[in-house]
Amino acid sequence: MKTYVTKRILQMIPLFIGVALVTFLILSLVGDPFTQMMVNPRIRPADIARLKHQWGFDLPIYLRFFKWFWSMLTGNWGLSIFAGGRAVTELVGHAIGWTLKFSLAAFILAFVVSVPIGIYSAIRQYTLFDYVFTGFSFFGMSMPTFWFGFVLLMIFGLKLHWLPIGGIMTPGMESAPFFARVLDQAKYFILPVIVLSFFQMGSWMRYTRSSMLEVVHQDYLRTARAKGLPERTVIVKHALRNALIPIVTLLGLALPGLISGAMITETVFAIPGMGRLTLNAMTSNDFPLAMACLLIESYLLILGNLVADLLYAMVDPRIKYS
Amino acid sequence: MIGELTQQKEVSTRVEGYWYLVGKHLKKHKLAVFSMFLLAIIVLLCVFGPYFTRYTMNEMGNATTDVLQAPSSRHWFGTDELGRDVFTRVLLGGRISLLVGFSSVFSALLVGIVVGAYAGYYGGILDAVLMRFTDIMFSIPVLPLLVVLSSVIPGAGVWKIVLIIAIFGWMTDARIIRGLFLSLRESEFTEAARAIGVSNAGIIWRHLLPNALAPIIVSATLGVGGNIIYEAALSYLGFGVMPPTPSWGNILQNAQYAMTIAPWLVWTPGLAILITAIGFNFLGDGLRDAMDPRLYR
Amino acid sequence: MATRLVEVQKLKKWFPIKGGIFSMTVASVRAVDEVSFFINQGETLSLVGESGSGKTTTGRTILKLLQPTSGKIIYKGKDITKFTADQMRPLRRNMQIMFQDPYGSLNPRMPVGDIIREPLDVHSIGTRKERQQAVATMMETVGLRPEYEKRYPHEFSGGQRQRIGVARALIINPELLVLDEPISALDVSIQSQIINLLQELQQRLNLTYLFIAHDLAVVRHMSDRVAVMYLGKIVETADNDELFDHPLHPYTQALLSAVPVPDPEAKRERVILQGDVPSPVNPPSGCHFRTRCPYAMPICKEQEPAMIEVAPGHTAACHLLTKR
Amino acid sequence: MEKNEILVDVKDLQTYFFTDDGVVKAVDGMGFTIRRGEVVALVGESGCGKSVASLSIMRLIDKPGKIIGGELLFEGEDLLKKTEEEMRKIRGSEIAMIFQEPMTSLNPVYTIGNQISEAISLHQKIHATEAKKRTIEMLHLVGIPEPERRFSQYPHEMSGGMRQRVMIAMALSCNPELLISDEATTALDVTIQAQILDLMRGLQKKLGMAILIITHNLAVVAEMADTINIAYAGKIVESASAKDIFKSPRHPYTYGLLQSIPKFTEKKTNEPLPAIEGMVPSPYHMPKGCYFNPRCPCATEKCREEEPEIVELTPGHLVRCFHPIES
Repeated sequence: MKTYVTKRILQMIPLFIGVALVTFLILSLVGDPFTQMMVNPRIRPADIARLKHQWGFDLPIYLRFFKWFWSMLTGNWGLSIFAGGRAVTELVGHAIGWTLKFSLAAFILAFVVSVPIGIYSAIRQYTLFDYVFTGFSFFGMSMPTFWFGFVLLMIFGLKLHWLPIGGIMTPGMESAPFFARVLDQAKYFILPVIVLSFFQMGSWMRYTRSSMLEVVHQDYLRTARAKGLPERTVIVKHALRNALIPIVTLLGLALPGLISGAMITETVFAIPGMGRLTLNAMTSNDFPLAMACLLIESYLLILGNLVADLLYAMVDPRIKYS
Repeated sequence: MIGELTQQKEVSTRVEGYWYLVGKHLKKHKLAVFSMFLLAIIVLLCVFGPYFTRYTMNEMGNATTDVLQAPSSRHWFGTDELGRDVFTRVLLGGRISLLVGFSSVFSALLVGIVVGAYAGYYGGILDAVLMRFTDIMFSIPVLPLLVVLSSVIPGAGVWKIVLIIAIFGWMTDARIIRGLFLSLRESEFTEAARAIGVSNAGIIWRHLLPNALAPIIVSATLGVGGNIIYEAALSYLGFGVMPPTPSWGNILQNAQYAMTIAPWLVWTPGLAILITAIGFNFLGDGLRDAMDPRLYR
Repeated sequence: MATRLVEVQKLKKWFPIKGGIFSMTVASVRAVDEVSFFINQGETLSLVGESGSGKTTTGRTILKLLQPTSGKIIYKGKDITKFTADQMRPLRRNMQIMFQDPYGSLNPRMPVGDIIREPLDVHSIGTRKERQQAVATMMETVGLRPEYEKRYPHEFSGGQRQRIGVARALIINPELLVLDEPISALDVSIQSQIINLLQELQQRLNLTYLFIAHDLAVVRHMSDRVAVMYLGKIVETADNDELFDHPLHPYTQALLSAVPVPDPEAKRERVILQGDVPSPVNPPSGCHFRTRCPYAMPICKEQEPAMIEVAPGHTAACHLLTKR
Repeated sequence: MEKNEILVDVKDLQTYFFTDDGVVKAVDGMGFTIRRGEVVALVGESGCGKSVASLSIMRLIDKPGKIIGGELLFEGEDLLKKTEEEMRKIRGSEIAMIFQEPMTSLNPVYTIGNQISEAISLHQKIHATEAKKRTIEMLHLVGIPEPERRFSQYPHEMSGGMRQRVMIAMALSCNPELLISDEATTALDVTIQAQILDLMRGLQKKLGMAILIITHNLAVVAEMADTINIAYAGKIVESASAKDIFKSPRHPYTYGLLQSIPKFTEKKTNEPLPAIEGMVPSPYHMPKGCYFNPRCPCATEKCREEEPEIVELTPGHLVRCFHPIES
């Protein structure tokens, strides 16, 4: 097991570097933000050259990459070019909290809803229950996230006035007592969490269902029945345990969807999270901030996959760690 | 069990080729058949519909009487803030959205097939290099980079969007095909082809690829729906197909500012995307069942 | 004097096992471990052994479908061990293989006519029309109706598929045919049909067979000579009747006695081997069979027994024979 | 408990599969008996319905299959009339079963100890430590070395032969009256097959349960069975003592099968084997009359029109044929 873990962790290193390199190259394609300023006649070329030098954009690209990568490793993530020169770490630190809060809520909601339903659908294949939730899951998978957001906003925000139409808290609530603040925030979170988890629910239900169906036809279930076990034991002990093995990988599979889903959901509901921060950094060509955002998201993805792999190895006794 | 029971085949009078059997099984999948009809209608409407509507794409109505009209018998889906007929625009936008959906899937598949087939068949260093590259591409969040690319690649046309979606869309196909080729290259019929003296290229394209077709087709079908949604999301963020060319995505983006006073602008293009995507998902699912290799040994 | 069609000298095929943090080769599966034998023109040599004995790997290595680790493969006096894929291609006309799995060995997306014709296409033999004619003739030869050439493999039964496999192998007139367990996946009543077909074709076309099997009754019926394999090594070789009537190696004896006989009144002395076949990754020292051998002696652990010719054409590798 | 008492009496069993392409009459009027302590074989080629028949006795037929008729008397009571709950108590305790694929028949995520003791504590209502003791005893009984260590191993850590021993230990752990062995040695190598057959013979003598052997291998049957039933296309075509079946087969199918197996005790000849022509009919298009008539060398007009009934030709020797071979 130790060898396996070490091996998987070592395998991540080239991946980390590769991702950084590719992201760096793609972002560099845009060109540096200062050259673009040249179209503005009020900025003097000398100032631009000074700025370029100050931010290191006058170096050849490979040197820039190494310099940047090294400073990133040493924890110096630099300053944002446009957000008033604030530290990238500060901006990211602020945004990531919101994103983690509400994507975690969405993840948990999607998980607890879809996995049991998927399993029950498989056991009751071709019943009304199965058909209804098959329909539901296709609906979820086919729903354009932002449109769903609009529709919910229109109904619950604009028409019924039950819920706020975006943002993260009612102005003035910052100093309210803890309980009131949580309640207030929950109101703001309901719609984005539903929107973000909706897509995941659909695909996870399908995934769980087919993973369970796969197991239901295995020989060892026939053996379990031949032993005279009650049907409940056959399903819960023998089938479920095996069906859950591939479901562990959902954890890794879910992350890309959550990250790109968060970007859109945050925009629709005006949440100042990572998605919006990334998007703003991209559109304003704020190189240090954009790089930091993208890398954090990539590394989260890679780590998520690692955790899923290790969990998989833990729950499946057949995996050998040689 | 049934497989064993019916192992004794009797050669029937009809040549039951693969596609004949797939069709036979697909017919039993009611939702898939329904989706096929639905999609056919949507495609036909989008392609030919605009020739029959009373309005052209950018025709603006009378500034006082035709702006932001709710759906009526004159304007089935209402009109927008410029007095344009939404029905006509949704049909025209459908052309673009479907075009983007199909062509981006097609281009991504081409890359995915080549990468996956060669990595899976040859294995070794080639496989290691290609798959590490695939891993890297997989680990980068797609949406922000799509945004970057759309500002880097010049032009504003539909093909740009297709290219962008394809650049980040081939990895899944590559992985699926690699996995298939890894197992197919060990099969006895591959070994038989090698024993006859068939070249590697012959084995890859003539023997293995036809056997990998089923998952490719399923993935492509599901992909069309997915990419239509992708295009819409890009458009929503302001990086998709640029107006005045309408697509379902940019019609929606345009509509959000009028959400409070003209909700019909939000409903129709969104429903168009939803219904089309559901159609492709159901069809893909039906195809997956109908092409299940376990059905045709 | 019969001419030697194929000769194999000290053939070795090891498959590396990767492992550890840096995926280095940590061990090897010794599938075939210094095997030597020959096949004469027109005869059937059977390679017998249980799963994991390396018989299938041997068959595929001879055809260069697998690259040997070391040793020599000599075909008609030519050393083909180091031949590249391009050099092998013309030779593929002379040596063909038929597989075990009637379901896996035919491309499910190809009509059977195309499957049978493909060898002719690959080697550019004849005109289009001639090839078509050859396919029809071949299908009739193996007992399939030529009208069925447009049909797909899934429309045929297991036995018919094996006939298709034979047709594909024989359409380019090979001299050597490797039969890799060609009948073990078939029903009893179909097995005899295929055995008869193979024997009839051998006589008619003067074919040489390397027959790989685990069913000893079929081996007795089919072969001229028999080689017994255990854990990557040949332990005994002899003429058919000689081997079955006077087995010398303890493994051969045990194997023969393990075979059930379709006669409820036959009362036989039985040697039931204990334990499982050891892993080919880490075979026992000395004689590979010693861990299950009822006659194991101290020397068996230390020294690998040499192959000795006990009688003309009858060789075996066992320390019991040297002591005698 | 009398030795000759009938334990299982299968009467006119019909198990059909309702597929999209039509009805497959997998078992179509099959009947045979098993006495206490007797080893009975059900022999036939693939598609003859032998496995379906055995699963029918366990009432483990999955959709789209269904037992639609007949009687399954076990100790005088019809299993088809039992509720699922009553049936569950019989499975694993009075009738146990082992399967062909030792690789896939054990649950990969539980230790073998867990899987065996599960059945014991379920049927015998004993404490876990007691069940563990009994499990280790059983592992020892089926010849697994170091049973204490093996108890906590997973199936993938064992060889095929060892797993089949585990299956046998599991099946016999509650002292069943009947053990059904569905092609249990088919996937094994000859020397391992010999071990398992030897083990089963020994355990049968020691424990005295009846065994129903389902197989296509006549040689295995010759070594094991007291009585042999030959099945063809869902029906029993011949039933007799092992000796009678091998010495004087009366049905042309049985005769053809016996003739077509090469014998390794005889010297090599260049004669072709006497093979049965043609193949088993498709379950969707059964021939009219006797199901064997298209392949039968002695078929007459009558065979093509009428279906023969099974008749007792000599005491204990039943044949379903209009023109049985003279003994």
